Amino acid sequence: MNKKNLREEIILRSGVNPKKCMKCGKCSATCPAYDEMEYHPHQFVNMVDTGDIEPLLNSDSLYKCLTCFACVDRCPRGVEPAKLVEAVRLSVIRKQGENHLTANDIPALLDDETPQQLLVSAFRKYTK
Amino acid sequence: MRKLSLENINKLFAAVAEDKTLYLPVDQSDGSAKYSKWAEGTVWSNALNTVRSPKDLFFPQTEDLMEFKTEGKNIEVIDIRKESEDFVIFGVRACDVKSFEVLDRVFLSEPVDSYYASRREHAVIVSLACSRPSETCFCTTFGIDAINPEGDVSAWKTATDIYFKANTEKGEEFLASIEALTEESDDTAVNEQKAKTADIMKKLPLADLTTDSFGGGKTEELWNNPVWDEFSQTCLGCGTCTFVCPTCQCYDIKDFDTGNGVIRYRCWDSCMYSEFTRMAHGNNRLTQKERFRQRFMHKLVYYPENNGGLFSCVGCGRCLSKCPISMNIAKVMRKIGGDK
Amino acid sequence: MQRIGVFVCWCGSNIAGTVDVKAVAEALKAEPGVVYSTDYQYMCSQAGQNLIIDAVKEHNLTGLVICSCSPRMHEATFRKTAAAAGLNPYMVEIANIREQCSWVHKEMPVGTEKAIILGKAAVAKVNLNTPLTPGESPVTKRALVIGGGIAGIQTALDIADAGFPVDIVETKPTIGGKMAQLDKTFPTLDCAACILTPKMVDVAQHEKIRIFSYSEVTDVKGFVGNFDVTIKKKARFVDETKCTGCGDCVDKCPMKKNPNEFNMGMDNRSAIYIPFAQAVPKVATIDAGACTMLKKGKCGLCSKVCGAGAIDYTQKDEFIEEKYGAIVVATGFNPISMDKFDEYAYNQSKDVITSLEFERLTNAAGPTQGKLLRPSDGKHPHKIVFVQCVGSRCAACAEKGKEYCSKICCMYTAKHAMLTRDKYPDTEVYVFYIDVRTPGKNFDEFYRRAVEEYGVNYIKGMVGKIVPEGDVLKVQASDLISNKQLHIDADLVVLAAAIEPDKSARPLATMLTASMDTNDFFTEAHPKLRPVESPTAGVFLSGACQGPKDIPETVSQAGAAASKVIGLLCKDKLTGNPCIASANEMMCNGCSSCERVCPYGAITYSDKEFRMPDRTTQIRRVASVNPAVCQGCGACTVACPSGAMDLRGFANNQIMAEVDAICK
Amino acid sequence: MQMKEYKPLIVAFCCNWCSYAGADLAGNNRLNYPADVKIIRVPCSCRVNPMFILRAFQRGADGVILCGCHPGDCHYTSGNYYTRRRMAMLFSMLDYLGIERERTRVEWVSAAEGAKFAATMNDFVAQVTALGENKRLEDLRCKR
Amino acid sequence: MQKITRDQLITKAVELLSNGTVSAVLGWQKGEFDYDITPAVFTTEEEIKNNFVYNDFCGANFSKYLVAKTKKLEGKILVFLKPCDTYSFNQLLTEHRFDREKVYAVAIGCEGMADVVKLKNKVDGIISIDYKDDAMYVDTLYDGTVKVDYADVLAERCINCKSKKCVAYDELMGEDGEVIDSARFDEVARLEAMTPDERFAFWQNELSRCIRCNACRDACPACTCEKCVFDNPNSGVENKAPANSFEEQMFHIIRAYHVAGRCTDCGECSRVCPQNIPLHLLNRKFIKDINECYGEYQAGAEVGSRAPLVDYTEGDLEPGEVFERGDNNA
Repeated sequence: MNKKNLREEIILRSGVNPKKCMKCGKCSATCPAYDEMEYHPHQFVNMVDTGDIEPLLNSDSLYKCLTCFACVDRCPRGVEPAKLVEAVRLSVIRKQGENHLTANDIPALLDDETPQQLLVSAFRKYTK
Repeated sequence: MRKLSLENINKLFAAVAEDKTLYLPVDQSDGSAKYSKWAEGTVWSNALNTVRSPKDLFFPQTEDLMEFKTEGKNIEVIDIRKESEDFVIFGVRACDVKSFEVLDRVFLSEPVDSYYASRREHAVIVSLACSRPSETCFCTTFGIDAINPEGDVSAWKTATDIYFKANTEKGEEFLASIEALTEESDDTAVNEQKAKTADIMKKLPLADLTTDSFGGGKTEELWNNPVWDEFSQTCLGCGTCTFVCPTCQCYDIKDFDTGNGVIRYRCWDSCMYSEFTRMAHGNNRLTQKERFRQRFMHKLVYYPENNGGLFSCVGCGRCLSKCPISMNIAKVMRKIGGDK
Repeated sequence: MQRIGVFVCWCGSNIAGTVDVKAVAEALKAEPGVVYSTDYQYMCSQAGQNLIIDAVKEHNLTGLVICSCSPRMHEATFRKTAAAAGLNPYMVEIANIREQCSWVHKEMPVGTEKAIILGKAAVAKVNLNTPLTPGESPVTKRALVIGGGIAGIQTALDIADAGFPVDIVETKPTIGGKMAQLDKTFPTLDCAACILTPKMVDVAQHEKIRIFSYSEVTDVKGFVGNFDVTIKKKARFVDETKCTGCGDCVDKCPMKKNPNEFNMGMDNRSAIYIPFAQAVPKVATIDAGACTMLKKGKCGLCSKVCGAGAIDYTQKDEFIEEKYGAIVVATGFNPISMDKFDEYAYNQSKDVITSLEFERLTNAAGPTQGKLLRPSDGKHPHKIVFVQCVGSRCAACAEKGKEYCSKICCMYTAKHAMLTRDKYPDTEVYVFYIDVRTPGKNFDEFYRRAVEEYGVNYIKGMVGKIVPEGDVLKVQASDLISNKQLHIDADLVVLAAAIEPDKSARPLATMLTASMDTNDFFTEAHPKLRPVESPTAGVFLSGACQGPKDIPETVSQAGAAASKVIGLLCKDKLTGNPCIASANEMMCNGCSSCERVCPYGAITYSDKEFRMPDRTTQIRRVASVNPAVCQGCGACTVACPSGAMDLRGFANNQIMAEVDAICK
Repeated sequence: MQMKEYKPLIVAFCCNWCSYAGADLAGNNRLNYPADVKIIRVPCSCRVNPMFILRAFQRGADGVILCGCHPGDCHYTSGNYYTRRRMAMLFSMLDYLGIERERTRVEWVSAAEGAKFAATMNDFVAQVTALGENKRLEDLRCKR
Repeated sequence: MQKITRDQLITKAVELLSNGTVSAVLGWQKGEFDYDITPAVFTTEEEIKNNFVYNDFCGANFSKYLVAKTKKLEGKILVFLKPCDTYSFNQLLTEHRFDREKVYAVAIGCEGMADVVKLKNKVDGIISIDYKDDAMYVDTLYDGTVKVDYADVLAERCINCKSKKCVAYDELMGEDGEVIDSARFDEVARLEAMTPDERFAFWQNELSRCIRCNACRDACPACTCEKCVFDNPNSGVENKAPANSFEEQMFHIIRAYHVAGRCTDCGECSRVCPQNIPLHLLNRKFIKDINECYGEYQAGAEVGSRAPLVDYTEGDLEPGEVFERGDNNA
């Protein structure tokens, strides 16, 4: 997938318009995982916007985002960086196509003690 | 006299409709009858008569006369008349048949109204004798014989059959065209029914109404009759009586700008309306009393004066049943003529 | 039959770029009544207007159709042109082939076709136009200024100086407004009070100015030149004519624990109070909600100590009705509420304050006598964080903030930071900003001084959250330049809250029938060319009620509004809009439907004798329209079933002709 | 027969103070909307007589839209409140007679809402285009 | 409730005429067939005694006549008003259409009037009618004497009578009734529940019968314009005949719209229509919409009330929301 298509796909998938960003940095200011991240929320937005997505795909930052949505909540322009991070994350997951865990495997793992939510997020995070 | 079983009446209609448009009274959703085009499945109404008279078929309520088109600043006049198609109008009562004569004298005298004339030429009128007249009927007052209606063909309907007799060449042709469906018959059954109906006619509440006080030359005598004042007081000035009347023939010519040209059309007008015959100086008749008087004087005095004594009322009774306030020509005649 | 001339304007390439103007002129030649048709590059230019005037004379034209820009732009221009050519100005119709044609359609055939249709509609209308003559109405030579802040004060002074009486209506007990609460003013650092209070005194002493303080406008009727306004003087329980403002009552009042609005609630005032020392009028006011005498009928101390005998517990709200020729709205602004900005902990810590509160904290007349002390513990703050754009430029949070830039925050924050560093050099000052906007005379220089000379730390980035912890405020923020997340333990945080129009503006706008934008700022008649007038004739705008403004801008707009008012009040008579309703008495049946929908009360009924068609005379009740009062909305024309009521200039047959032409 | 792309004819009545100005603003901002929309300027939306609307349909309009100031913002205080009632009743009646309700609309567009004006017109034109020609309230005499 | 009789009314009319209270009486004059009763102005005792009638066919609403009659008359005119007529009477007063001082109004209780069309659909050749307590006995040309229950020929407007309460009078004869919670909107609701195609077909069928005789307008007590737009050549909508289906619709939409909020639902329009078009269903649609959108409103219930279409509230429904409301009902 070329650079431009990836950008479009991420924008489409996330429903986020990075052009709305006015570069105030409030997302990064509010981010609890800031220090863990190589690329910070505002950079995500900027890098997606400029199509500089390759570094993001290869960065740990994708999995450091807690999806706590603080950035979404605080952003004064309604940019919703967390959704963008999620969309980039999905690009990685879908690209690899060699998931350790497939959706079909999940039912077998279900037991009454484990909340289903946990499995789903685990499925998301650890199929890398 | 030709006879047809009523069971086969639709076969007759189908045969007629094959080469001519056939109009006959058909019941509408509100229960009243209207002259409508026959098509497969259409049922002939049993009603005594239609609300709108058959004059619609010769002199429709609105009729486009011609069209003007403008191109830049040039005007082109387009004759949009179409030659009328042949048609048959079936089941016309004696009163309504008579109304055609009233209309003819207006429209067919010089200058001939070619729109009307064309339709008259192309029509075959099949009349139908009455057997159950209504209390509002008073055709006899005007010398009309409901039992022996005129028309190109006269018809009588009994409980089981319908009988036809041609009165004109057109009528002969018509009967010839349906010869295969009908059989020759004597007039016994018809005469029997005629006698019965004649008895009923005598009992009608308006049977005693006469035209003695009316006719040409009565203008001055009747002009200041108090009835006009009295009866016009509550007249609403609507046009119901004139629009259901089979003989009212007044119309207005108007232009309609369609945006792409102008259509000149005519539409019925009513002497009951305040705008009727309005001219540059204003209206001729300024009050409802004058308009009210005009309508009845026209029917009963002016028209006979100009048309050899022919009254332009045929006693069909439509205005009697349709006037919103039940004011009508019978009441006027009664009041002026006094009870016999 | 009219002799109509059609004039198609190119508007340079604005119209001619998308509309084949020659084709339009040619097509319209064939329309009924059109005897002349032409095109020209700029119809509104002098040359264009001369072309029209010459054509009128040469071709004996009786009506004009100008195919050009919006009638809202140049209708008046071309009406004047028509008048100059000897035509009645109302024999002109404009076909809007720019804003509503060439500018919104891209393809030449499409634009041309539509332009022709719009032209035809205009021709169809002009064919039915009749010459109209405006009526005249007198002008009440008195102005009303609503709002007594610096905008209202300046406007009132300027109008009064021109010799016209002015009334100021102010909801607060004193005039002065927000400026009175400020400490210093940027970029010159003048003391606000030093420059404002003399003006307040001028107002108080001006023989042409009356101040209705502690009052509000409750009803406005009438129209330009002739407004009837009802002013409610709220009961202040003190006779203004007797009170000397000595303050004895204030000292003696036992109910001292009421939040002091003037100091943003950071200290207390008594139930009877004078907002501040230089208040105008310097008259005490009793806070009815706080006074035990008024609430329970016990106390009465103030009455006892008042040497002037000014206290009157029985005072009632008083309604004053007055006529005005012009009304100036100067209702000003307020900082928005910080309640919804949880991330900044405004409601959790006393040490998170707004900039206006900071003004009071640094003002010598403020709660701390000008010493910068933390509201929580009264200690000197040593680390202060200023956060800009709190609630401004906030597109995603309509319920919290405002989409627009509040305009003044960058400068006052720079001022605060600079003054803090100046007075307390041991204090670290951080300013978090998105952009620093300093377009103004000496503004950027001022901001740069704050950075370069005073060492204010300007950090590009926003504060994400503030958490009070112990006696510090944990500030977490971005530094976008160094790509770091900062954690600062601040002693004091100052939020530059967005500003919004005063809440009283919306109901006032309804009373005045003046329009507002979605943010409740008053709309100007034209954003560039008529910025101080409301679209409603006779209503003018002054100050921040029209949009965020700093003091110099406010004062200049106030002066501009005043000059517009003076221009109006100078006239003895106003010529009205001739496009008004009129009743055809022959058709009117007197049913009163029109009277019921008329918002101006312009329709009255009278019994008149008529000669009827039957040559009798009859007395009939018929409607008539007061041409000075009617504004020409047309509500009555639709309420009238017979069409007896019609609107000149927008008559039934004219509009139907337009419909016909468009639908052809 | 050559199929011509169906273009509806839309008559838009716009009040002088808000919606007409809103349309001007749409123009100022070069916001496109179909040329099918033809604007008639009226002083206030309350000037629009139901007869004008029927007239437009008679003469070949496929849709009629009325634009006025937002309720509460009427230049004449209350004009659009009357419009609102009148049109609510009229449109309901048209609907009752079986005439497509999508052919009529009232929209409040302020002088500041150029974008809304353009969007509204785009939407309304699309809506009427989907309906096709006005057949139920047409006057055949006026068809070309 | 005892029915008001002809004799009672004659006594009242003669009394008021002879004692000088009134100088004319607006009443019902007998016709040719017992059912074709004409409204008439009586000025002498003799006329009244000879020609005044009152029976089940006295349906005409007299209130509109007052507009013209009060203008011409010296002194007062006596008018007999049925409950539904009293509403029209008030509505005309609200619109200042006549001088109240010139009218002496006697309200008369009403048990509903008969519909002559219904009767004629049942019975052919009516010669005379005898009004007995249990039913009317119709002497006919063909079927001898036919007994017809009053209920079977009760006019539609009376079946769905909205009120038997007399809301305006100088004098009341008989007992006053109550406002009735009638089912008069059921038929409107039935139409509303149809698909647009069905509704269109329904109204096309009905309106296609219109002959533009203007009876509906001329009988309507709310239509009191000096000059109707449909008669005014300058109005742009004038025509003397419905040229096509558009003009049929146009006329009836505008006719109903012009009386919307002012129509008292007296039903005269449908009664007088020679083509039996249910015109009241147009008026009732407006009344139903008004009631549902702007609160219950009965035109003519009180003098001086503000008609809904010359009124508003800031929170009124948007035109689009009116449809949504309809969808919920459907």
